[in-house]
Formats: sequence, C-alpha cells, structure tokens
Amino acid sequence: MTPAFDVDAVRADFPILETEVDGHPLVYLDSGATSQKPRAVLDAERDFLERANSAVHRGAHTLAAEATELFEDARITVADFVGAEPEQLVWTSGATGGLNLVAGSLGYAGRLREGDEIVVTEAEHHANLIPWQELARRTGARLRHIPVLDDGMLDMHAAADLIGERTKVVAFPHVSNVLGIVNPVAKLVTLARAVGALTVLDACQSAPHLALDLPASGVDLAVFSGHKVYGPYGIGALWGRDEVLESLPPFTTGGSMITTVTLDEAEYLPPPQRFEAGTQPVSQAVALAAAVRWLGEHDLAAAHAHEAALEKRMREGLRSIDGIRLLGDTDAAERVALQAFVVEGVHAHDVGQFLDSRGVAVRVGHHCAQPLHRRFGVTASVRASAAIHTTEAEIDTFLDAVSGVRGFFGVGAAGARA
Amino acid sequence: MTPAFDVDAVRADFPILETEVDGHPLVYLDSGATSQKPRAVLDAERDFLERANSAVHRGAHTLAAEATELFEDARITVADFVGAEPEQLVWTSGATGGLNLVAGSLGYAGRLREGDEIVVTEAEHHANLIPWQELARRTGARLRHIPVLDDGMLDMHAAADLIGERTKVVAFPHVSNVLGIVNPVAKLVTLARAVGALTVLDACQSAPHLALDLPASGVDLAVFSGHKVYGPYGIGALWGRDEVLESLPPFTTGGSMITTVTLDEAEYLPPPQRFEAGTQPVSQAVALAAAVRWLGEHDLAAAHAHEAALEKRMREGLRSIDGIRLLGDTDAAERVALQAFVVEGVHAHDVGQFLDSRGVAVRVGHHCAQPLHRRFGVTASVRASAAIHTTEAEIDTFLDAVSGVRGFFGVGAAGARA
Amino acid sequence: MSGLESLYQELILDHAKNRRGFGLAEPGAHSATVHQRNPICGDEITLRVDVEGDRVASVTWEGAGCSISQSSASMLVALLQEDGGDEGMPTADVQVLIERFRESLRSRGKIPLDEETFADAAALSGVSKYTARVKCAMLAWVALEEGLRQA
Amino acid sequence: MSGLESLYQELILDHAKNRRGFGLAEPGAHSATVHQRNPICGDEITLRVDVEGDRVASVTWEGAGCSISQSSASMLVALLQEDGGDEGMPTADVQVLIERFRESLRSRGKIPLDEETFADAAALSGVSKYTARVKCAMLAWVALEEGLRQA
Ligand SMILES: Cc1ncc(COP(=O)(O)O)c(C=O)c1O
Ligand SMILES: Cc1ncc(COP(=O)(O)O)c(C=O)c1O
Repeated sequence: MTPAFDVDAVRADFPILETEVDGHPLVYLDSGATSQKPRAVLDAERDFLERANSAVHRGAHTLAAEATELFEDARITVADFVGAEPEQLVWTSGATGGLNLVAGSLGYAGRLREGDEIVVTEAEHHANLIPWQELARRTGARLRHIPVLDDGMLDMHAAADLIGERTKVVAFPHVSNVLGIVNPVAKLVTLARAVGALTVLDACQSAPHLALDLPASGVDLAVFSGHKVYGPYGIGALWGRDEVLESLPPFTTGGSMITTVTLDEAEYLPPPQRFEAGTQPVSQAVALAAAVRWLGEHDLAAAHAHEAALEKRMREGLRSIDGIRLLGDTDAAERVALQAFVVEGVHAHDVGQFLDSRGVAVRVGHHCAQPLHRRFGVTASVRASAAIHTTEAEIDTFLDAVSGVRGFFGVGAAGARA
Repeated sequence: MTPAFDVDAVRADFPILETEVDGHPLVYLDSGATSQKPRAVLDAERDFLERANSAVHRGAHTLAAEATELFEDARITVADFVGAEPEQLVWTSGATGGLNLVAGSLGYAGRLREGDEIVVTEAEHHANLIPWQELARRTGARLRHIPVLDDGMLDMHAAADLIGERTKVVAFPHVSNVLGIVNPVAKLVTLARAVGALTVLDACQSAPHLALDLPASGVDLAVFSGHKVYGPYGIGALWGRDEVLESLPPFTTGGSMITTVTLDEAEYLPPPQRFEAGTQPVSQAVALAAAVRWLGEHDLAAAHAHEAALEKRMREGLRSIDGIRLLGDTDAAERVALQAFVVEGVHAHDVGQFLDSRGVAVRVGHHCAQPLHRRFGVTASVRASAAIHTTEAEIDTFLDAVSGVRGFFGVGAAGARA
Repeated sequence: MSGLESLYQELILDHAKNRRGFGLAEPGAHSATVHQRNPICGDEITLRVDVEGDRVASVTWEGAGCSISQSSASMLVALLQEDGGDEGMPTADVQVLIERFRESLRSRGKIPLDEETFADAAALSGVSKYTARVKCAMLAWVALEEGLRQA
Repeated sequence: MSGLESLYQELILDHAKNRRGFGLAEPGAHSATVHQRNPICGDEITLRVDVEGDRVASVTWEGAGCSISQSSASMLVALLQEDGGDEGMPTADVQVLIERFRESLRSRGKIPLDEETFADAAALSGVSKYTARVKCAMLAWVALEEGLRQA
C-alpha cells in the first residue's frame, strides 16, 4: 500500500498554484522546465536580504560574518542533499554552467587530444551535448554517442562496444528530460571505469524526484540546477570526487578563488573555491538550501510513491487516447512523472495552446533535445511533467484536455471540429 | 547650490538599514562590495515568482508568455539604463562572468597570438586581471600594465607608450574599487582606437554611482554586476557594440542559444542569445530591472550631488585624522564616495573589528586588488564605500569611530589605550 | 467566441489543411529562395518569390509548423494571388502590406487586420493577443520580406 | 567588559606588540618550516619548529597580520616555553593542545580556554564568538600542526 501523502498540505506552500488561467485553475505540468518555489524558499531569500545581506568571506563586520555563515551552511545542506561533503560541492550558475565548467576545464588542462573519444547519448539535453562538441572540436577528440532504442532505452550493447580504450569521458543524463526514463547509471559507470574514463552525470531531472547519493553512484562528476529543485534561478551545483576536482584547473577566474596574485600570475585556492570566481549567488545559495530543507521535511518515500502513481496515471491515460504517440514508451524502465508525446495530425504548438485554454501548462517544442526528436522522426513534441505538488485530479484534467485536441482541430476519427 | 535630496525617503526603502549591530544602528559603508536592495527589488522578484514564474522563450502557455515578456522587458530596461539597445545587452552571472566570457571568447576565436599584447592597469580588480593572464598564457600574448602614480592616477604618459601596434585589447576599470578615482575613459579609448585595439570597460563601481552612456563612451565592451547596483546576486550584464558581439563566438554553450543542433554540431543564434546558454536568471533579470527603475525614480543629478558631498566629507574627514594614510589621495580626479586607507600601526582587520563594534560596516583586506596594494606597499587596507542611502551623519559616525582606533589599540600619540 | 476560437478560426484551420502555394515552383529569372526558422518552436519555411519588373509574380513555399504558421503562409499567397491578379501585386505595395501586418500583430489586439486589405489573412487578428504566437504568424511574411530584398 | 574589549584584552595587545619567538632561528637537524596564509585577509606566517626526539625543542616565526594572529603566535610560543621548560613539551601533548585550542575556538563561546592549560593564550577565548576571526587566531597553531607532521 502506498503511504498516505498529503498533497494538499504541500500545495498550500506554493503561492503560484492559486493562479487562474483564462478562468481555469492553473494546472502546472511544466516542472521539468522550471519548478515552482514554495513559500519557505521565497521567505528564506528575502529574510537573508533584509537581515544579513553582505559580501561573504570578506570583511570583519557583523553582517559579513553572518552572511558567510549562512552561505557556508547552505553548502553543507545542499551537499548533504546529494550525500556529499561540502568541499565537494561547487556553486555554479546552473547545470549548463556546471557542464561548461567541466568541459572547459578539461580542455584547458589539455586532458584530451586527437584520437581520444568522448561518449554521450542520443538522449542528451543540448547542455550536455554542445559543450562536448566544442571540446571535441578544439582538441581534435571525437564525439560519439550511445543510440536510443525505439522504446526510449539506451542501447547498452552499443554502449559496451563504444566505450573503449580511447574513451576519456562518458557523459549522460540520469533521467532524460524528454523520455522520463532513468538511465542505468551503475552499468555505464562500470563500462567507463573499466577503461579509466571520467563519468559526468547530468542530474537535472533526477535531483527533484529521486533520492541521490552521488558518491555512492560511482560517477566522478555530476551537475544539477537550483531552479528545477524548487529553488531559485541563477544557481546550481557541480559535485565531484575530491581527487577529480583537485585535478581540474579553474574554468573562470577572478576574485575569491586565489591566494596570491601579482600582475603576472595568480595562485589558486583548492576546490571548491578554485571554481568559484567572483561574487557568488549568495542569497540564492541560502534559498536553495531552504528548498532542499523544505523537501527534506516531507516523507520522501511517500512523495516518491505519489509521483510514481502520477507517472502511471499520466502514461496510461495518454496511451488510451486515440492518435497519441508517446516518446519512449516502455514499462521496463524506472521513470519519473515526465512524458513527451505527439498528437498525430496536430502540431505540438497548437496542442499546447489548446491545453493552455483549459489552464494546463505544458511545454512544447524540442525541449533542447533536437537529436532525440530527430531520432523519433519529429521536430517537436508536447511534454507534461509533474512535481511533488501535482494531484491526480490535475492529471485527469490534463488527460481530459488532451482528449479534446483532435476534435477541436478537426483531425482523426472526430473529423470536423466538434 | 546642491539640490535638496531626501535621503530619509530613500532610506525608508531599505529594510536592512533598520538593523542594529551591537546596540548601534547599522552604518553600512560596504556598498562597494555589495549593495543593499530596496524593497521594490525584493517585491518585484517575489511578485514574479508568485505570479508569473515559468520557463521563458518556450512553450505556449500563458505563464510562459508572461514570463518571457517580463524577461525581455527587463532587458530593454537595463539596456536603457546604460544608454544601449536590448540586442547589445547580454545577461551574465555578474561582472566576473562577463569578463571571463569576453576573454574566453577571444581565446576560442583565435583572436590573439604570440607577439600580441593585452594592456590592463595596475589598479585592476582580480576579475579584470586574471582572465587576461590566463588568456595571455594560453595564446602566448603578453600582458602589460599601465602603472598607477603615487596619487592614485593612471600614468597616462606610460599608457601612451605602452599602447601600440601590438596591442589587441585594452581593459581597464571605469572606477577603481580601491581608489574611488574615475579613470580617463575617453583618453584611453583614443589611444586604443588609434591602434585598432578592443577596449573593455569594467563598470562595476561606476554603474551604481554615475550616469552611464556606454555607446557614447567609445568603449567596445563593458560589464557590471547586478548586486552592486541595488539589484540581486547571480546576474550582471555585458554590453557590446553590435559588430563586436557579432564577431565573438560563444563562450559557454547549451540550450536556448542555438538554431539547429545535430549530434555532431550546432548552429548558434545571433547576439545576445548566442552568449546566454541555459536557463537564464529570469527572476533576477526582472529584479535588476526593478532596481534600475527604482534608481530612475530619483532625481539622479541630486543623488550624484549628494554622493559627491559624502565623498568630500569622508575624504577630508579622514585626512584630518592622525595616522591615516589614504590610498589614492588626490583632488585632481573625479571620484565616487569610496575610499581605502590604512591606519598606521593598526592592522586593517583590527580597524574593521573596532568599527564594527560601533555599528560601522566597512571592508578590510586587499579588496581583490593585491597588485594595487603591493604598489602602495601594504597587504591590506580598510575601505569605506557609501551609497545613495548614506547620510552625512553616518559619515560622521564613521569618522568618529576611525578617530578612536589608534587610541584603542594603544598606538601613536595616544600611547596606551584610552 | 472564446479566446481559443478567435485564435483558431475555421478559416485558419482550413488554410492549414489546404495550403495555397504549397510546393516550390521552378525558380524564375528573378527569383529568390529564403529559409526562415523560428528557433524557439522549430517552425520552418522555405519560400520562393519570383519578381517581374516591379511586381511580385509568384510566391510558393514549403515548410512545417503549427497551424498558425502554415495558414498564415497560405493566406499570404491567397492574398497576393487575389489582389495581384495576373500581373501580380506591385512590390512596393507588398512591402507596405507586410509592414502593416507586422504592426497589427505586434499591437496586442489594438490594431485589427481589416478584411478589405488582408482578405482571409484578417482572420489572424486574434493572434496578436498571444505574444508567443506572433512569430508563428509572421514567419512567411518575414521570409517574403527577405526574399524581396534579395530578388 | 564590552564585546570588543573581551576580544582585544590588554594581554593580546601586549603580545601583538612584544612578539615572543619572533624571528626565525637557524634550522636544526630535525626542523620543519611552514608557510601559512589566510587568503581572505592576507595574514601570513612562516613558522619553524625544531623537534628533538619526542619533544618540541623550539618554535620561532615571522609574519604579518592583525593583532589576533600576531598575539596568538606569540602566546603559543610563550606557552610552549613556559610549560615545556628546557627539554621542551612532548610532541604528543602539543598535538592535543592544538586540537583543544581548535575545538574551543570553533565552539562559539561554549568551551572557554582555561588559563591553567593555555596560560596567556586563554585570553583568546573571546575570539570564538567572532567566527570571522577564528582563522586569524588559528594561523600559527595550524602552521605548527603542519610543521610537526613534516618534522
Ligand atoms: C571594479 C570591480 N570589478 C569587478 C568586480 C567583480 O564583480 P563580481 O564579483 O560581482 O563578479 C568587482 C567587485 O567585486 C569590482 O569592484
Ligand atoms: C536533462 C537536462 N540537462 C540540462 C539542463 C539545463 O539546465 P539549466 O538550463 O538549468 O542550466 C536541463 C534543463 O533545462 C535538463 O533538463
């Protein structure tokens, strides 16, 4: 039996969920793009800014000491959220910032050269694809990819063939932001470790929905974004093993990451400060800590069960509607409650507009995953993604709206507009 | 006659100014490190997050359309604040992010090579120094610097000699974050233009205090940070001339800055999107726009006159105290109300602690400008920096506290502790 | 008429299904072919314009996208064909039309498109209240504008 | 005693002016020289420790910084000289002292330093309430800890 989960109590924490769209209550199914923020997060940031705001790690004044403490406490809290030590957690501007840091730093370090290979998947978000393309182009390394099968799963046979002596980096998403499928991290890590390749995990879509223990996962580096885990924009984190972070030079440089600077050269601090040039997003770090603390106040097993039930309801509901094709339609994988689909005969943009008129907010387009859409023979899809505050009734409202799409646009069995 | 300026009305907008430190009202003289944020900024961000928050430039739903509009309006507002067009304004994580973008992009573009020269000043903040050191190291270019004279002014004779055929980039601060002196932008631009060098202006310390018209200034590129202009952390802007931005490749890559992406390569959007990989600091952009709008509601000429009066009071007051040495002590330059100094015989850290016990928050240390401190033969100094909300009475409190320092620590004429 | 129905009028859905001018004609002596893309949603169009003297002789196109972008292209062709007759519409007039179309779509519902001037395309008036969709409706028109510059 | 006066007790200001052990001794047979720096405020110290058998024979140092960092170094030397006598303090005891000193300074005022054990250095108890200054007070002690590891 799934434990009781009080979704109404959770919803009460989100001011925006009271919004109406066109006379309908907002049904926010776009958390995969960006999550909404609970009041505790908004309050924590505002409280910081009204009481303690000042430059951290500098200056002896009382506000600075308080701000520094809150900032470093935030690092401890967020590190703990992914099972890590604070020294292993680097603040970034977001997942994209973190992935560029890693690829850029490997480039500056001269860690790749002609003949080397970087392996990604066909299911990459552009953020975990283009930085590697650029790195490959600059170093002469070759970029290869693990194909996605028709059901959305990674082709692990191909992966075993691809990952070899020449492989220096294996980068992959924990959860695809289109398919919602949880990828086999342990297997990919085993393949990569066998050849001594560095593993980089894009945990953007897993961090809000799965319990993470990054050190135990076996990967070397991982990134996620604050704004997708009920936290603020403008902040994210890069986690790395001590010796891996230690081996990387800085990607960006400036204040607060140095020991001694002359006009000609600079000496850098150890990680994580080495990677944190300039004024950090201080109030955002405090707010992100509040977000993961807020998450932690809930029975997470129950929350996960709740989200799993939403996932099932959503996917089965979609399957039962005529003319709907799911991207990545498999029961074999663990999933999060995120699903992309196409409505045959109606462009995704039009579907989105129709759903919006019922108050249902979904994402339409390629979701920053053009290669994956091409793989499925489409240029755009509709994506619905739930969150901890989503209700079963909202999924039903969504499904009901989707059922009306083809009729409204006069395609399929329904023929002309109903 | 200086126009009347209602500083009390301004102060009422800043919740944090009501704070008490150790029983004393907070006298915040650390705005050079980070500014405090008026209520209008806090409200704008919160309002956005409670009403309109969602991913921008994507998806057809109502929230997304509203968020996109607010986000792009913010770009127009902030561009206007520096006299520019929105297409010329790139969001960054802050000034450090912007300077790394420029230096990194020039490096990727192969625009510098052995024999080329990059010219900075001896008065650089590390953020406008180390990225150029790294660029020089990676490309074989040579980094040179314009010396600072004893009175804190740039040695413009040396500048004229230094900037020559080989010079490809001239980067300099509009206002030094240690000396408070406004540098001769037009003269430096003339020297750089004569040899076809690119000019990069670090406008961090001028943006909050001087009216900026970047296109008219003659520079090619400029950066500033949101958190120093009464706005949020985690955001800043890079401004560039159309043709200059157009000529630069992206520095970081990912979603939202592309047209077509295949597994092997990506095509990039024109500026500013080309430089804005990944989810942008959306709520921060909205809040930064609120900050410059808030600033614009004031009579800025009066505000500048007010700050100029504070500057004079502060500097003359410090001069009249025994055992104080100002860094950059000249009447010949235009200045902002920011002044670094040393108290002979007492370490800056101890001075800061003493002032803190009187409620006065200043910055101590090297202020991310080690070379400039070395130039003046010290490793650390005390810096007081005022803002639009600072009162003359606060300057007096500060001066009074400074007068007590040497007595407390038992140095100088006062001898033993008073 | 609900907001949605004013956005998706029957006429729009009809044009989206029966697309006028769909399929590129052979290039003529003074023709230009332009590719336009909306990077946000992936809508794209390839439009070919053939100019004879100071007149727009023919416009054909291919592309994929939402019903707004598809019907807008179709309506544009219909408008040019109907108003231009056999010789085609004067290039200068077409440029004015495009400018006025843009102005209306950016007006957030303040400046409707009149049927007199815009024929079927006047049904796109409703789009101007949906800022996210304005680019869809503009796609073909911007492509034509660019084509006239090149031809 | 105000917060500030408990932080800057006379004893602290005295030690900051008359620094015990200031000036590096000639390196001995079993000595280590360590450089430590507080990157935040620029305080720095070069400390030399000479070990004989299982005892700390001498500690000397040079450096610049705030009165807390300077007096803390001076008080550390004084403590070792007074308690260690001519043969010097056992290395193991010194390591315990450093650990307890750290613990107290990180305790935010909860664990004061007792005069019995820490002599003049007990005056540094007040520092533990000023988190930004803890590193200043720790500088010499961390340098010695590192030196003992190397010697
Ligand atoms: C002159 C100057 N340049 C650059 C910076 C760096 O700005 P940020 O730390 O916000 O990136 C600062 C402030 O720290 C500054 O004062
Ligand atoms: C799987 C995945 N990777 C990377 C990103 C990029 O994250 P951000 O845009 O916050 O940097 C996203 C979200 O956009 C994502 O879903």
